[in-house]
Amino acid sequence: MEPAVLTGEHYITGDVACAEGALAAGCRFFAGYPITPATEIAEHMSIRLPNVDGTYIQMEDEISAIAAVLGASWTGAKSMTATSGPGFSLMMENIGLGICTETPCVIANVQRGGPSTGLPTQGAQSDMMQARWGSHGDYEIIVLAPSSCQDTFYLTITAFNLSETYRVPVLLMTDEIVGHMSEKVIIPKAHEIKTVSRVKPKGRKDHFKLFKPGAKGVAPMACAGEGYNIHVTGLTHDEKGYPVMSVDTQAEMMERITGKIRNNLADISRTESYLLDDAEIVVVSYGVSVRTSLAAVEEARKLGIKVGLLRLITVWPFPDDLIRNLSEKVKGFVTVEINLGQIHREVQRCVGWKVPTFLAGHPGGTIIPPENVIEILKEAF
Amino acid sequence: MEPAVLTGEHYITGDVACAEGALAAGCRFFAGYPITPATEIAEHMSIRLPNVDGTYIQMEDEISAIAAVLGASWTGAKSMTATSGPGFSLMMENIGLGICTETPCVIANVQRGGPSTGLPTQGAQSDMMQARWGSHGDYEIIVLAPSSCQDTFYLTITAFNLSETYRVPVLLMTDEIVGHMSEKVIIPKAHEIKTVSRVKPKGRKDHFKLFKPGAKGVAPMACAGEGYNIHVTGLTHDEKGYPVMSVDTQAEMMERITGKIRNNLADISRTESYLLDDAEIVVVSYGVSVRTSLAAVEEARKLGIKVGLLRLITVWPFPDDLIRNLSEKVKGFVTVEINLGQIHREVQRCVGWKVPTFLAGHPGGTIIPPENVIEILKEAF
Amino acid sequence: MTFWRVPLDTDEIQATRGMVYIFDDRCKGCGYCIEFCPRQVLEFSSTFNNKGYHPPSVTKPDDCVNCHYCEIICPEFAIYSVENPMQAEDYKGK
Amino acid sequence: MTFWRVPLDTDEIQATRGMVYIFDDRCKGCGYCIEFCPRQVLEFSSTFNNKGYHPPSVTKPDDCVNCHYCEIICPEFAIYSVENPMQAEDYKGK
Amino acid sequence: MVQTNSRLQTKDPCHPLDDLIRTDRIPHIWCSGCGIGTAFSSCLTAIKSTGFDLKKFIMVSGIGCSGRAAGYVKLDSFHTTHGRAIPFATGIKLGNPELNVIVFSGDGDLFAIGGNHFIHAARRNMDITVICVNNLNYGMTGGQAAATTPYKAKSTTTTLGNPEDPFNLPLMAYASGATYVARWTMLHIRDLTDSIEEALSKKGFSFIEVLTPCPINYGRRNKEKPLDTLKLYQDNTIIKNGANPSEVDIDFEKGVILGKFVDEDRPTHGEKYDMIYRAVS
Amino acid sequence: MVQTNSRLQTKDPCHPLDDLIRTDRIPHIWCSGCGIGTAFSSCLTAIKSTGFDLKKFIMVSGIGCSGRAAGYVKLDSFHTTHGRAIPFATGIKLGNPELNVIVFSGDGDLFAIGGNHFIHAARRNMDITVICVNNLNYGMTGGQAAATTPYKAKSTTTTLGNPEDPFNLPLMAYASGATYVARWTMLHIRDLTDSIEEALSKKGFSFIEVLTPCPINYGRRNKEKPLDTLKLYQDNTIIKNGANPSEVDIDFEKGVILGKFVDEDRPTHGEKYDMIYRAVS
Amino acid sequence: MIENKKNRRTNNRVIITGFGGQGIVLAGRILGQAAALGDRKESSLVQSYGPESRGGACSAQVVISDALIHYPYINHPDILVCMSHGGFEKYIGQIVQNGVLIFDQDLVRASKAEVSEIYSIPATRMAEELGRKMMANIIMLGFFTAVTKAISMKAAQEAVAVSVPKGTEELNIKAFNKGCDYGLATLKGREKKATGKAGAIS
Amino acid sequence: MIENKKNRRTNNRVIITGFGGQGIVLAGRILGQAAALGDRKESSLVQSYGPESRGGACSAQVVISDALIHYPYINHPDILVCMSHGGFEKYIGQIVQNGVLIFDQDLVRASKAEVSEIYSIPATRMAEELGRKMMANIIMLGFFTAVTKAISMKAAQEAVAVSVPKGTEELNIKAFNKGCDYGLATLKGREKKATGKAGAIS
Ligand SMILES: Cc1ncc(C[n+]2csc(CCOP(=O)(O)OP(=O)(O)O)c2C)c(N)n1
Ligand SMILES: Cc1ncc(C[n+]2csc(CCOP(=O)(O)OP(=O)(O)O)c2C)c(N)n1
Ligand code: SF4
Ligand code: SF4
Ligand code: SF4
Ligand code: SF4
Ligand code: SF4
Ligand code: SF4
Ligand SMILES: [Mg+2]
Ligand SMILES: [Mg+2]
Repeated sequence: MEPAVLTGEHYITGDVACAEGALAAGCRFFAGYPITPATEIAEHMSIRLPNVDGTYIQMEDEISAIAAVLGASWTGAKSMTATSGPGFSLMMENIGLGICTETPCVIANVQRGGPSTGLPTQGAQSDMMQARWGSHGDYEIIVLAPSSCQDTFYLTITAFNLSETYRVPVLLMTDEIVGHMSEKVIIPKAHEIKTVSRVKPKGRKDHFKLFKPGAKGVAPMACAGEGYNIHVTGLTHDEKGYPVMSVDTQAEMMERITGKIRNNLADISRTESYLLDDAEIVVVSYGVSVRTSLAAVEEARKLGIKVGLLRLITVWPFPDDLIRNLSEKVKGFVTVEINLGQIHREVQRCVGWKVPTFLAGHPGGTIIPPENVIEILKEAF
Repeated sequence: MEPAVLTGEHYITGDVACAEGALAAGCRFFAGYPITPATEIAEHMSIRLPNVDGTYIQMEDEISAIAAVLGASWTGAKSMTATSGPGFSLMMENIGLGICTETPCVIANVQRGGPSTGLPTQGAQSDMMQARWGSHGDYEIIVLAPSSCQDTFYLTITAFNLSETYRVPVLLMTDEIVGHMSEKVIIPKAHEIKTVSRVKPKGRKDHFKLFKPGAKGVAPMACAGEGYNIHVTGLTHDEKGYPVMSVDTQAEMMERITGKIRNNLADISRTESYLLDDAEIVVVSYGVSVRTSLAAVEEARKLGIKVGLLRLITVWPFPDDLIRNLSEKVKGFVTVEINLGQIHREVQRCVGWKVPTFLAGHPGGTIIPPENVIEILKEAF
Repeated sequence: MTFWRVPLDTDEIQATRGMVYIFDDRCKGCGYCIEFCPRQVLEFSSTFNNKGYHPPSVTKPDDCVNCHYCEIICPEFAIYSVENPMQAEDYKGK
Repeated sequence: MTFWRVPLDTDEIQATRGMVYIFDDRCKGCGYCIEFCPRQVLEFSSTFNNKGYHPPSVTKPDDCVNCHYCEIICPEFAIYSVENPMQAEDYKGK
Repeated sequence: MVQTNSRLQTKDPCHPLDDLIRTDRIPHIWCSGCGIGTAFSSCLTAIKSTGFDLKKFIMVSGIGCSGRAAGYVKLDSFHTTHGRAIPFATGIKLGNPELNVIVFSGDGDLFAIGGNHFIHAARRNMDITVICVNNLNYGMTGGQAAATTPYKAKSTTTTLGNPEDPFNLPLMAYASGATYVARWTMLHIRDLTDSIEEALSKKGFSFIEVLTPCPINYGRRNKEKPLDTLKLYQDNTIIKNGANPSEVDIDFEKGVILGKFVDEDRPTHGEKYDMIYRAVS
Repeated sequence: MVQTNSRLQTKDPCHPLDDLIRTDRIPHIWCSGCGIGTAFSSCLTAIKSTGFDLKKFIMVSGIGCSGRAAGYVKLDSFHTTHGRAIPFATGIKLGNPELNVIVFSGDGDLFAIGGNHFIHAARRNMDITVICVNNLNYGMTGGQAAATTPYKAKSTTTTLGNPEDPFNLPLMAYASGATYVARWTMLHIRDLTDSIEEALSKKGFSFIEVLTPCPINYGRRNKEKPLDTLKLYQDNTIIKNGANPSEVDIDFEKGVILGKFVDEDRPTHGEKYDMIYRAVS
Repeated sequence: MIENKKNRRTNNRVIITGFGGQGIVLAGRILGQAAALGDRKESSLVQSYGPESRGGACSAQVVISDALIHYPYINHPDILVCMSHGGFEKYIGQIVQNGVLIFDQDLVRASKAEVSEIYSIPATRMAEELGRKMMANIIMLGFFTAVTKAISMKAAQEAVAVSVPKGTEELNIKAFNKGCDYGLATLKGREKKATGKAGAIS
Repeated sequence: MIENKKNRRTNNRVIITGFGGQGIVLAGRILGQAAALGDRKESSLVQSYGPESRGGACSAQVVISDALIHYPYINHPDILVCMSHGGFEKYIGQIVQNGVLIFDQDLVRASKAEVSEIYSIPATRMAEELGRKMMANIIMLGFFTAVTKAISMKAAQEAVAVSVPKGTEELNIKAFNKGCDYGLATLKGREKKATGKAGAIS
């Protein structure tokens, strides 16, 4: 057995940092299917997992990968998969199953240029709306976006923790740039890493209800083989887990699976701000584009522009109120993201038409140059 | 050979009306996979298509169904598939291929309660955001929503026409209620039905560029077997169709595939209004919820409430300006839809915080009762 | 067609006396137990159950050999047999 | 290992005289043509092509029997042979 | 109401499998005359007969009438998405190798949309038991042709007859690497039960095809009443253990071959993984 | 620069296949020593040899190194999504039955993610020709294990050896219903070309497996230089036409069996559909 | 009550309910089609059913109207047709004040129903007698047509003829007429009774 | 120019470019790692490559800095290392005013380059001589380290040792040292020349 937490300093890619973060979070099962630029996560897991008593399997496609992840999660194993756009699209149906059955797991999407096969070796952030809306039906989901290798390490841990806390698949939306870039990553001592595991049921096994909300609106989770005779279905089901084809049961179930996210926004939503106190203009960004934004904000400050950065660490659920409140105080917003304005729409929605909102974006292939942001800052304000 | 256009009066379900609309529009290829509540479209097509010299095939799953539809479209055949939520999720990757390769085709999603297997025999409208954002990468797409059986017949024709005009997959977002309900459908004479077919290239075959925009920004389309030696790929490609892995080519391609939709909004966007002229409150709705809305508006008018209806026939691209302009004149909006507020978000985005916006929605299983709308109208305004 | 009446594994089953239990409201009246009982112990009843089906009734109680075939062929968990501890004689005169 | 030098279908091929053409800049220097030419007509050249590979060069021009094996094994469409209309004599003295 | 032929009626009559079914969900959704219930019941009997710890049995189903089985078994049970029972089961088995994982699902689920997962799990010799209820069509969605529907048979999507040939499922299983392959009908209940028990007790990927009637959707369109189908099962079948899988395609005119066709021992996925990856400490 | 051994150099030397390749895209992306180019070239020669109208040939590929073929052939050609070449091709064939549809793709594309489409198209006897370049791994993504990777072979995801057994592709094709099944290596070029030509000229679902080296990803990790692999192809193969598909699993130690294994005539999907559905006017 | 009969309303909201497999939706469709195509009114049919192919609760809601129908669901049926006791129990409370209840007398125990106008017929038994249990719905439809006059007899018969499987038209029309006759006889009986009663009172 | 050498800047933006298969990204990673872990600076490496596994254009961009690195891409490299002519042509125009150009003299025809400081080495040829053509990148790295001093020798050697495949450490260090020696010799030669020249001028 190797240590699961490789305490020390490493010079590794974002993909490897993701894998190490997962291991440090307690992940012991990975099912995947190779795809650029996420393959390195799988490759690293294939080497590391058996050495920490975990299991790696390469499945026949992404659909089976996510299905296996859900299955493994129900045995109590913290489980994950990693993919990129085309594979992410294929996973959508079973991500829905994970949501509906309240199955904790982590899915990393190392975004590349799309649509379709697109630009396999070049970065983008254009699956952000898909992350929120890609599966059929209504739901809420948790989406995190790392902007550096170190960040990827920590956010992968956070992803597992949130996933276990809320019994929900958590999406780690990274991208080719962070995934393939190398940086110093400091891995702390194992005991310094806070990990969370799902709440287990107490009390009589025969009276147990697998979907009866407990603390925070989340139901304690019994697993396969523990003697609870659980039943798990993707059909609309009651608290016992039994299918009930009724409008009322649907409403109750939906309240459970969306409420536990919506009602815990303060715990789930993570943002970071930089020079925001006196800012007249807010740059909103997430993931690798935060790096552009930081560079641009620093440069713009030198030019005397009062701009600050709001970094969304949790992109979904979206921090509606935060942005709406900010919009009362500032002159405008610039969203920086590598797409045609996906999160920008959300910023617009929250800002209303109160102050102008701009997008520094392009449809993918590389990072947004800080100059693009500065240009907008100079011209628009 | 039977007639493709069954001129006359029929008492049929929305699903059958969809199939007949497709045949009347010139659809000659259907590949599908059974799923409640869309199966009847396939079943009807399986009987009718061979009799009008078309071809029906039941594939092994929804992924192969959409792939076959794309393939058939490239032979010049107007092609379609039909599915519901779980199958729609599975189709997402190849819908992206259709978008990226600018392949005309129609995909009907007869929506049922989600997420996951959900409520297979009960209606919902909760795949509306998925219709817009369900595949990875940026794109634009055309989405229509019928609210009656007659409407389904006509909108299926419109779907084919828009698809052929803009070389884009068009989504017909119907639902279990309309799909399974029966009503009188009047099918006009064949010559009274306006059908559009893709523009074919002219000029030298060896100089032909498969993706070079022509009128309306849409490239004429050569098909397989016509001697153009076309190459079609889901990779980022230039006007010739050759893969080029560059940020510039990506930008150009994205401009082509999104521009042709964005720049033809007036042609693509279809809405209907009812009692809107003097309305102080606007009910926004689409699909089967329009029926609720009409009933509610009529009832509310009787109560003296000045309310009108804006029906979105084309839901995507969203009529941003229309709603924004309306918001200058009215006191508020109520969106009626069978979901937790998907299109409601878009209304909010366009309205800003100028006037209040409300949702009459629920997470699926049945239609929204008109009383729910009236209650909002009474209480909020 | 007497062949019909011989279940596929009659030979293997040791003949004893059986008691048959029938849960009327689980039954969907498929008739498989009736058709395949090797001793023609069962027949359709004339009464309707909750779902409108006619469950079987035991018409030749003494003939049941507790072969369990009705039990294992029933798709509804609606019928089963157990060994009858009573002597055949006990039935006489009923 | 002379076995190596016999292509799998030497027998079937009628021996004539061949002219070999090599597109240097298509070649990726895999050496398959060199290795499998039954007459050892080819060798690696010392020059680099555009992509930094050493394409083959014809070192025994007279020995080519126009068997096309180099042509069909080349993964790069970089070499082919045609029948040589000239007499063998023409090469002499070159 | 419970009837019996005995005066000695036990106070609380209780079906011998009641401890393994969720009685609060009975009657199940299966139609009158549907054979799924019999196949399901046989499977439960087999589970019991193994004598293994019931807590460690897991049933996984996909979507379909057959797929509803998971909702009726009183074991840990999973009703997943259409076609994905096997990869879900794979995750369970890998997540906790102590568990005995049974996939119980329909022909459409396992071989139409789910065909790829089947062949890959067989190739890996994943240690699970797959029971395929083959009713020759998609029952749940109303009787469309499946990958098992006989050539020229009628269905809602092949109203004039199926233009496609069906798979030979045991051959597919064998070709993919399954180490236990058998076929029975729901009428051959004791053979079926024994076979399932054998499969459950055996390591590696086991596959059992069970022919069952779908009187409502397949039978009705192909002029077979439930008892007609059972009669076919009785009269037109031949038990031939060890038959060559390539010779067992389903043709009721020739006679359908039943039996155990493959019973091999090869290391399972888990054994190979452990050997290669966990040997070194 | 073009070299030649002749004084009689033609003015514009032109490779005999230049009319069938998109020369503006050459050199292709395949690595030095990669066998895909040879298999591809063989396929083009076969296409020419049929003498059929070139306008009516369509090549469809999935995603992978092999899948890039569609981008180099100067025919109507489609580079689709990973695993979906066969259903896309099915749509083309059904949309216009006059076309000759060739699927040229990799083992991962056709048998990992795409395995289900393969078996179903074979079952239907869809009239297409499928050429699978089997390089025993996923080349394009950097050399992960595939469903064809030999047991214990090394890859980036099986660094200590593959714990899974590979498919026997000809057996899978046969079991699914393919009417023409053959296997060659890229070294057996003339056999391969003849075989492809035969397959193209034949109705129904034809499958040809071509073993090719992937020196960069498979070879490097398994200590095979390109010429080593070709030597294996030469020394450790046995041509045995008509061999039983169940006996042709790939084991270079025993010797790999090449040849044409299946050549049957069964009505194609199109023929059956037309017969049943279009007979009545 | 009975006076109403001659002056039957032309806008009707009808719920037909029963088990899956009884042909409830088909009955609804024939009814809707007769109204829409035969009687040239507006009509809509929505159905509700569960996952079961057979035996599950199932209902058809048919709105018949002179005006365009926006909302096709029925909160309060004018006419409730019950072919299962479960359906009866579910919907009986929703029927309008002066609504009509029609049921299969062997399948529904409608004793406690507080509805002004009630008709029953042993449709299933009659169908069994015809040797076609699955024609109970058509018998019921004939009965419905006779007693409610919600659709015209001609429209109903035409709709039956085109809606049933080819080859079974005649048998179905026969079944329809059986139900119809039973309905007319029922009406006659009541009229007599009413007249008798009226006579008795006056 | 030469004066700079002793006072080499500690913040460096380095682009290494060549073909896929030459180990460009590995060279970049070793460089970045040496800076980050050995020299305890900040460093980031981003890579760019195409669909080809071999032979395609490929580059590694390494930023070495004392401060946290926000933007990891390089518009204007301080140091450009070229192992292919294509890479040279693509990036040479972007190099900073007083930048450093380093290239493989057999693979790049750098005649026209207008860069103040230029070094070349026949790294590939030297690697071929070592019998390990794929160690050209390590030789280049040794040379780079010697002539630029962008990273410390010790950090570089340590990074090489942990980054190369197990069992090849020694050979790689040898290759590194070869490149290094070549670099030191080059510097010495230039110093001499410069001194000579200076002497000549002064
Ligand atoms: C992705 C997806 N596609 C289609 C369906 C619809 N569907 C549900 S069950 C089923 C077929 C079931 O057939 P089979 O597995 O043979 O089970 P049976 O009902 O015959 O027992 C289908 C197509 C679905 N639920 N999900
Ligand atoms: C849905 C999806 N999953 C994964 C990938 C990544 N991918 C591209 S090619 C490939 C494997 C190709 O292997 P093979 O078909 O054997 O082709 P080869 O490169 O070996 O010729 C993979 C996994 C993808 N493009 N799309
Ligand atoms: S146990 Fe059942 S099948 Fe056997 S004899 Fe008794 S009643 Fe008949
Ligand atoms: S087998 Fe079961 S369901 Fe069928 S009739 Fe007998 S008891 Fe009833
Ligand atoms: S044609 Fe090519 S392989 Fe054949 S002899 Fe000439 S050079 Fe050698
Ligand atoms: S076979 Fe082709 S690529 Fe290989 S060395 Fe010969 S000419 Fe060059
Ligand atoms: S539809 Fe067929 S398979 Fe489904 S429950 Fe009914 S009889 Fe059984
Ligand atoms: S990676 Fe392998 S398969 Fe791909 S081109 Fe290179 S050698 Fe060929
Ligand atoms: Mg089935
Ligand atoms: Mg491969």
